[in-house]
Amino acid sequence: MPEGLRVGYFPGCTLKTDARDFESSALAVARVLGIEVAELSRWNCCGTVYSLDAVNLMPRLASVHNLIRAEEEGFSEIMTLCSMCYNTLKQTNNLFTSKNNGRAAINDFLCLKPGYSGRVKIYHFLEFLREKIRPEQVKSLVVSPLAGVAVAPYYGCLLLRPKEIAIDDPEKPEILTPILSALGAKVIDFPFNNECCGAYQTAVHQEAVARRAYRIISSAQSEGADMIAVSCPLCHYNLSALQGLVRSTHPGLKAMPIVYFTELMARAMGLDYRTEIGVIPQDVAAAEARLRPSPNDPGREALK
Amino acid sequence: MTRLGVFICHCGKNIARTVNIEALREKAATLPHVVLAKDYLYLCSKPGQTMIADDIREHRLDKVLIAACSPRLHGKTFAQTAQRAGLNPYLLDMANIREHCSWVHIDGAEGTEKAFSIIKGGLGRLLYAEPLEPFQSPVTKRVLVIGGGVAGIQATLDIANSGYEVYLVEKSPSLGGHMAQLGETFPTLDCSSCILTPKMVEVSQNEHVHLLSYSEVTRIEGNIGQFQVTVRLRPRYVDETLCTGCGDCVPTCPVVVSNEFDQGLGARKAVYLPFPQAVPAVYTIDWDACLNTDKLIICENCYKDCEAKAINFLMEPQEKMVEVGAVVLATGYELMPVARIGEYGGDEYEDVIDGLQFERMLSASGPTGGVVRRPSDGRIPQNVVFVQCAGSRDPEHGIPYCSKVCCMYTAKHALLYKHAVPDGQVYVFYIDIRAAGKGHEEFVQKVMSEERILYLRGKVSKIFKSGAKLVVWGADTLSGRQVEIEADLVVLAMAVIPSSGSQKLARTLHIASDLSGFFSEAHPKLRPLESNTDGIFLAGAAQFAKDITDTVSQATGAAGKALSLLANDFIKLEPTISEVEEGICRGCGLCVSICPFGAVKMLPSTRTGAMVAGINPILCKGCGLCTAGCLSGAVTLKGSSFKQIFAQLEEMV
Amino acid sequence: MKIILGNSHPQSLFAQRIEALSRQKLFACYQCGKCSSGCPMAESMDLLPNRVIREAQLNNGPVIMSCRAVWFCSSCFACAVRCPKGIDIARIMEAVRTLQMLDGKPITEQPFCEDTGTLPQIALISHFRKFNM
Amino acid sequence: MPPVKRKLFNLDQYQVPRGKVQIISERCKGCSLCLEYCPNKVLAWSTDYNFKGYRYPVLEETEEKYCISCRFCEEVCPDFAIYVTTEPELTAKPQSTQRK
Repeated sequence: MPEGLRVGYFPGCTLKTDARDFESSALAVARVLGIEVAELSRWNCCGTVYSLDAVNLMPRLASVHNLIRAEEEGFSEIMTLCSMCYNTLKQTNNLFTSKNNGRAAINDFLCLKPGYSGRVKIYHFLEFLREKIRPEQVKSLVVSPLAGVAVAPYYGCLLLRPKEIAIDDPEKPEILTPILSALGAKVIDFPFNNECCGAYQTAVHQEAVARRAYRIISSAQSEGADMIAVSCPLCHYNLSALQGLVRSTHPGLKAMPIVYFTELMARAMGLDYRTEIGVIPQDVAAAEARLRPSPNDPGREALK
Repeated sequence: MTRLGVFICHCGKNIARTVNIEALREKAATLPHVVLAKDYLYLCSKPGQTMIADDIREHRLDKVLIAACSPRLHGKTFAQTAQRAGLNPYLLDMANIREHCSWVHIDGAEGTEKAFSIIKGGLGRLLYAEPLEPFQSPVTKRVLVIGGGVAGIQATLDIANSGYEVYLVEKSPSLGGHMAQLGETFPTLDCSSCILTPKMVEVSQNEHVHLLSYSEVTRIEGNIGQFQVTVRLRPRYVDETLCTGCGDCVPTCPVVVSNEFDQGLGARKAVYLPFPQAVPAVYTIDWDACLNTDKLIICENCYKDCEAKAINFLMEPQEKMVEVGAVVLATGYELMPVARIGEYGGDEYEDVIDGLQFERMLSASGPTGGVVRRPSDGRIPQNVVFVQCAGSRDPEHGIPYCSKVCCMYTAKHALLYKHAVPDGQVYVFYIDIRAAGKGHEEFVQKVMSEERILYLRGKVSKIFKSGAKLVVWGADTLSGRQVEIEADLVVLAMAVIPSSGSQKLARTLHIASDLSGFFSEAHPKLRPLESNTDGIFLAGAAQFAKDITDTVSQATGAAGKALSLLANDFIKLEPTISEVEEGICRGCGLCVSICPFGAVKMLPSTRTGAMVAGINPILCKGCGLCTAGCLSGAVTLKGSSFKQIFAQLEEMV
Repeated sequence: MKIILGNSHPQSLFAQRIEALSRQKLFACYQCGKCSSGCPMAESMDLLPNRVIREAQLNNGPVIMSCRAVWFCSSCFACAVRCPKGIDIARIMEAVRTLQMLDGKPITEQPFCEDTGTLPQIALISHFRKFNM
Repeated sequence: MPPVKRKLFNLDQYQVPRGKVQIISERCKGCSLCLEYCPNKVLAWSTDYNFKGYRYPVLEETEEKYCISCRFCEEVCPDFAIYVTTEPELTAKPQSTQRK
């Protein structure tokens, strides 16, 4: 187990509420992998969605505040779990590392001297795992392999686009494959794994988002997936909570469990991570139903 | 006492706009040795040249400086003017006050000052210039053609039929190139192999042609008129002189692999003829596929079955030296691999194929016998989507240029598919239709209207598999709608890129290629058939993507260029090459290792017998590396001596 | 609707403003339509993304200022990563949204979905960000 | 050449020779040359022993692994313990082979 693997952690709003299972499972997994995850002592909203307005720098200030705090607390690397936080912080950080006059303007506005350096490296947990942890390490910790479970990793947009911040090939992402394989799962590649779920349109255009959810879920199903693994609380919500709405137009849609990839890791490693506020309990239940042991499969037995 | 003349060109407004010509002329007239300073609107014009020639005679000028454009543009023009006036052309020099000065300056005062210092430098250099005489070099009356596609074949035949010897070097086992793979050609629907194979046979039967197939050029030395070429003949493990082409070796060969000629859609044995009409009609053993290795002969089935005893497992690569006077480069193109486009499946989907693969299916001699089938299940596809500009016109991910032939061959593909499967549906995604050749627009229009083919104006964003079908996401920008098509087969008109060995060849031949990897022509308008190395000519898609018509035209043109060179017994070569002063050379040999052209050799001195450097004037290109490298200062580059260069620098600063 | 070109004043105000706000080269677009082909929200849009750019090139203010498509863009950047000319279309969408807001037009006529209470914070926060708050 | 691992359209038009390996087990001294050099790896060790006390080669053919009648085993066997008969009616449907 690697010594002294320490990383700053920026949780973001949803990880402390609706996505607490994501956080607790990730923290549990990090602990057994020997990663010291140190939450920033103060943090605020990441500032999502990254503003695309080239002129108005205001919407970036929330992100900058977090980056400054990370630097002040002595973190050279910070990690997020939420894809949106990753995307927003990383794009903001790029303002400071690329040749861009935004850097001076922001530092001036915040009366910062010498100003934020741009030197904090922003990781998504997946990227962190790929760079610092070998799949064999994950495999060695698995006590209940997900044998026979077909998991479709879903990446969505924010980890893959725009290309300056992509953690993987935007057209053929496979960063989750080695992890899920190490857990013993069958990894399902499906063409919608990099398609947008509709993101925040869920607040106003739920029908449109439900159409997206239907196509994504049905594509994964037709490729034989038992469940979809996600890395973003918003994707999780859109793909799971909108299944009811999807069924109003596509009554035949079979229930598809949506789980965070860290939940699968924690389960396979036999870690107890469940929080009191279980998110979308019906979904977890459905996922567990999928994992119900068959008489002749000891791997499944252990997953109970 | 030297009598210098300075002539300053206005170049219309090109120079005069930022350089005060009048002031410049007045200042130049005061410089030492200058007996005449004149200006003129266009010195390169006939009256301008006449004026210079008259002045040289009238004022008995010894040396002349032309302050005008780059010598790359008009160096030759004014050298001829000097010659006409009886002045050694190397005593006339040019000071570039256009590209180096007026074009890059906005401020008039600055421009004029800089122009003056350029003229001063030029005069300083000219002061030490010495008359030089071009030397004659004999022309070897043979031509090397590299590449055995239709361009190389055409150039070879044109030259050979004029009575000159041609060495034709082809990398693959057979002549024919991509044209041999095609089914029918646009816009006339001529059968491609029917019109090509007679030419291939003609090449093999022409007594002036030496066909070196399965071979590569590995080294080239020399200069225009005298190139020494090294060709590496790969062992085909079948003796070309003995093989009768009977094919008895094939049935018992136990190894089956995919055939490159069928673009990976068809099979062949390890011992093979790429296609039945191959020239030369001799078999080749693919040593990578054969069970035998250099150390171990495991299988002798073909050897045993060959009655002509042509099989020789011990064959080794051979090197052949060839001396030629000119080279025609016709190395052709290939298609960008589908793997480069991730959103189109990146070569993961069997039923997403490229244009050449579709050609092989359409070809009667292809792996499907001319029937269009899905590679995945062999069924005849009912919905076929063609995607144009796959990789082309995409500076972000692919290549920035238009591949030029895709609009036409896609229309042809659509037509031929409809002829084969009348009830099938065809959809063509395009951005613009570029059908600018003779009969091309009419062809596309005819295909659209008579075959009732739906052309959709939009670029496809994503292709993915859904069950046995392929889903194509496109748009029809004309109606402003997204389009989704469930297709059985998708044909990508992949970008045309230079053939894979062309960069290596460019380095071997010391010629330039452009950003996309195509060989650079000497001038885009006026010398499109010549490389920037004299005596090396370009033909076909090696220079840029082009169709068969243009390729054949260019090949004939390149052959004409080569022939006009061969019409001379001798050519004049520039005397601006290096020269060793034997008395100073201490024989260290550093220059031998520096010279990139192998022009320097250590030879015994004619006077003392000690080993000193000697320059081969044919090989020397006058680059000056040896002069800069020589520790004793024994090497001089004629026309750019140290005296001249230092004088120029001193005058300028 | 006929577009009168040549005497509009100022000549290309909208195009210039969109270019300034997005820092994208509007006239690099050759209208291949690849952005529209792969847009996940295009089904809900009144104008396809390539058409938004086209109208901007045409300096067609009224169409741009009343276009609702930009509010369906969820900034997934599928267009930007695939654009052959390297144009970040999502930024152009944002610029048009900003222009509409600056113009004081009712920003969005759609109400929030009924059960906002169950939405995760991130959905609300990121949605608000569209208004550049 | 495109790297797709496609099925080859005209594969069924090709045939490769198929041999029948004959092993005289009692002559074998287990030198393993035939196993080592068989290009299609159709030979395996026996589980029992011949009367000299050696394991000897046995045939282990599958759909993809079959004797291609190269007869190299015949050549390398120092004890004349193995030979191949080629039967004209025995031809195999070829698999497209990986390159070495």
